[in-house]
Amino acid sequence: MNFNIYDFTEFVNSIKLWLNSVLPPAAADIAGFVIIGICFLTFIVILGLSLVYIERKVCAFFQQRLGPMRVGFWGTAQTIADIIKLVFKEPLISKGSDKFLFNLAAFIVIIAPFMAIAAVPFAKGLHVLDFDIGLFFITAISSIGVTGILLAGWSSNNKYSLIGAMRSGAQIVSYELSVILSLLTIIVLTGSLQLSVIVESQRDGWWIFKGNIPAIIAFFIFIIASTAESNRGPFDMAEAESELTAGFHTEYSGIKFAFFFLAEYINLFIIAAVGATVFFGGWMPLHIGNFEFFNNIMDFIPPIIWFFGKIAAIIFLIMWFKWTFPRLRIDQLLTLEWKYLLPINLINLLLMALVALSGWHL
Amino acid sequence: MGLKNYISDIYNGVKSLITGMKVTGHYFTHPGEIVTQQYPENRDTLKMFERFRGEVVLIHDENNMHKCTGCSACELACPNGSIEIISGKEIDPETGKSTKIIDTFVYHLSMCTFCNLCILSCPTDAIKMAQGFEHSVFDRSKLTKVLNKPGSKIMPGIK
Amino acid sequence: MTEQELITNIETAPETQEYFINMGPQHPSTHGVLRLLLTLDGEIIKKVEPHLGYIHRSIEKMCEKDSYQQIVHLTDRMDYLSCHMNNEAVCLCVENGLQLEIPERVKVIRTIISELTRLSSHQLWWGVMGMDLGAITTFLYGFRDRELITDIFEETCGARLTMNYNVPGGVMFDIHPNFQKRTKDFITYFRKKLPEYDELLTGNVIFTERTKDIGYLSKEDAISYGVTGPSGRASGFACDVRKRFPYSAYDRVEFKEIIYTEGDCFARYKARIDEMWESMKIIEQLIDNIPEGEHKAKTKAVIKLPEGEYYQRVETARGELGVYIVSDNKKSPYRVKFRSPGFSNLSALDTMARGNKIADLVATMSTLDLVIPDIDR
Amino acid sequence: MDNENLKNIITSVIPECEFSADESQFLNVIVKPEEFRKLAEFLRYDPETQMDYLFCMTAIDWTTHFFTIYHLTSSLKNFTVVIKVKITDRENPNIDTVCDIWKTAEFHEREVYDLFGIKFNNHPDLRRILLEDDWVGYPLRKDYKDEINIVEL
Repeated sequence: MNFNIYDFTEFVNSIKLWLNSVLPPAAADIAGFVIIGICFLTFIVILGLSLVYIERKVCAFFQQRLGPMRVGFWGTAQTIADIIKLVFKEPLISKGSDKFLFNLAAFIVIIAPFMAIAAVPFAKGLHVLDFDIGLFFITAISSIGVTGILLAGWSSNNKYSLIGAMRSGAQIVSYELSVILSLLTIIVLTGSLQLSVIVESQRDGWWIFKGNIPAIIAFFIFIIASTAESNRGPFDMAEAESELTAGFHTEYSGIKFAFFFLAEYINLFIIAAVGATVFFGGWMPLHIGNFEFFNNIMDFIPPIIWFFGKIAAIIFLIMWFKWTFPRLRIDQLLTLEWKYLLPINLINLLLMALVALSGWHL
Repeated sequence: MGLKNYISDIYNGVKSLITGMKVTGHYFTHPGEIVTQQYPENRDTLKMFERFRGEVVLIHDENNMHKCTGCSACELACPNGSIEIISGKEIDPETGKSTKIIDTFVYHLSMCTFCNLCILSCPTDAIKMAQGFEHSVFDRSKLTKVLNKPGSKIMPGIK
Repeated sequence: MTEQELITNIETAPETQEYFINMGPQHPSTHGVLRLLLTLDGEIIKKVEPHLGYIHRSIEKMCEKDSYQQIVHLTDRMDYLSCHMNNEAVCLCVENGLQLEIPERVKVIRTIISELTRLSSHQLWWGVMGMDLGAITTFLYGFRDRELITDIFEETCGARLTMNYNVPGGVMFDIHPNFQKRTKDFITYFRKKLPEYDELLTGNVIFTERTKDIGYLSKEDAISYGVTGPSGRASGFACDVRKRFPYSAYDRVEFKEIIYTEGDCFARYKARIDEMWESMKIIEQLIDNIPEGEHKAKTKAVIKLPEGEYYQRVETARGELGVYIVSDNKKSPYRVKFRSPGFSNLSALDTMARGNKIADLVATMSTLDLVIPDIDR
Repeated sequence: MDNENLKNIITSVIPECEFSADESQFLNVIVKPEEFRKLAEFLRYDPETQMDYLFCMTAIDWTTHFFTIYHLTSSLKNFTVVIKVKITDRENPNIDTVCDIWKTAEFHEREVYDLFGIKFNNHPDLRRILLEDDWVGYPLRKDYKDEINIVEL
């Protein structure tokens, strides 16, 4: 088996060939699904746990604290301890709640990022779903999560939850627009929604550098809108612990609460991944035009590290927002979207079209 | 005009946000300024201030002698009834007079508000506030303490 | 359409239905066990009805059994964030009744510690205010600076929060030898850190949007409701007891009475921030000029106030605290009434919050700086 | 304006009021419950007095009678007056409310009702404020007995 950390195509193909050689074709396909599913499950759990740990540490350092220090070296096993605690907790269901929807909501919330993560290109060849509407698929699927939030708020039979859910519904529907429009700004340049094509189009430079000023504006709008879409501070209207106690997941406990918690962090990862792919070239190393020597050095760093490095940077930025700013009010949140982000976005899209037509981009 | 306001709104808003991020960013990049004290680990170096009021103790010297005459001034001064003095009688072998001494000095830590009034009221400075603050126990009855050590006697010359 | 028109539209719409929400007694932003019964229309508040008494400890009844020395320590438990001022109020009232001459040193020490207490209270308030609005980091920064003041208290008074440092006639101990140095160090440190508060919250566009024109209280209402302290002064009600009825050493220091006329959350916020600067100014004027002398005037072991009524007010961090003692010449008072600032401030909450949203109610409450034990007593 | 003038003004409105001894801190006026409301309205709205700030309101139980005590001052002028209303009816003590004159009285009157059992006529929402709604008795009355909750030291 040929293993190459720069290009996973052959590695993936060899596994496929091997499966086909030992199993009948239908069984080989199913085995492939199972393997991928298990890989993603493990990946998501590890990702969720480490993101929770990272968030707690980053937050602590912003606040002049040390964060978790007790369990494991520098508290590294803290999140594992937390998840064990959550698993063993009693799953409470409040009287008067709609039990079926109450249980279903937690699963819908976790399923959405699960499906979206399949379309994320991790490295060359390491890409499960690479079809020509990849970006559309991610944005569409990840907004299914809001159904779960709405259901959770409604079925809890708690007024705080309901307010939280309604806020979150209004918020996600509005901010979806900005996310998609800011991504469209780059699609004008790439001409394709296929994520591998988008990555490939940045071989000689990332869009945020090549796309002139409109790309930078689009990136900032994307960051703001996607923070809002993932219900994170300063846009955590749906939770708003100082107003609505915990918003839509007030009534959840134990493992179902963990689902909400995990989903938030996986969503964060997906947003950062989309941002990194569209604006920062995904797994593509930093290339500057035809400057061969520099490009070769950059190529030496494996693409998977590039990809996760970019994601880490974006996640850090989002965390920085969360741990600095006060929360907006719901009407201000909508004002920001409809009065500021959306008009700017539309003008920006026009500008980008102009740039693309005149060939001003690099 | 409206457009100008619109743009200056955005500019000022973004600027104020960046100012805030600068502050948190400064602390993120200066981990030396972290103020966390890791409490149970730093027990050896943790020193309370000498006036810190943690609990009432009856001062005993190395010969197991204390200065409490059992006058129960502290019992009267206490607003919460956390001190109970059960006094006994002792007959002086030389003079044959009976004097009042303490039998048990009961201190209910669970009722104490650490107001220091008992210390101020003590005429012989027999009690003081100690610095211990780790009072948590699993059984509430353990918070009722007897302050005079077994076999302790009153110091000679204290009236 | 303006917001007012929107509200009337919602009001006239036939299918909307008002509903109730219990905010508290266990709610993160009621800062204790306060229960607010909200009547809501969507997210818009129609009525706020405070339900108090979850930690009523009948301090006034207990005072009728206690000696005057013992009363002092009970007042620590009222407004625990300005415990020193509460103690001072009772002590001044008793000293007033006894016609006791207080050493100058005591007056200065009391004033310095009062101002330090005010600073620490406002620091905590600032942190909590940020947290209520969703900026959790401010909470930690506020506590970080407050920690230094509690260290000063711990060294001199022996406790961090419920210090019980005052006794009728003076203070319990003389100041610790390190007190002056530590306080001066703290002032130098905090003069550098306070602008950071502004950078984090005051100038922040989200914060100003959340607080400006929210929770408006007119001057007439402020006076009528008896809203005092920084909350009252932000509405233009000049009610600073330190200026109007100077006690302790306030007659010999220069400071500005902070008055804003806007009456909204932002004005109340600014009033407290400015008050921190003024407090630092007062401490700086006094810290090097502590007169020599006794730390306590001689009092009898059993204090009996002459028959009569005594009223003493002090300015706590939350407003005007009145202590009303009626004595019948016994060792405990006949009746004690604490006019706590929080109680009156809370009564104005309904007026301030009507027509705003839930998120605004949280902002309004945190700018009122409620301390629930102070309200319930 | 000094206390003498104030005395004259008050006497002109309520001729039958008593003034307390001179050595007390503030000017004390003792009035009957029937006349209290009139005096309160006068002190609040008269352009000479304009007592708009009720800074303390409480009651005292003197075992034979109650006093409700109003500490009044003006935010514009610098004087203070203490109105004491003598309520002799212990079985059914009642007095007119002033919470439409000074809004802060709404809460303070509820507190007095809660702890002393003095009823305020025309109060919009007279319920117990600190204690539970089903509490029996009025704790700050001197004849209040509670063997379970009050521990005598």
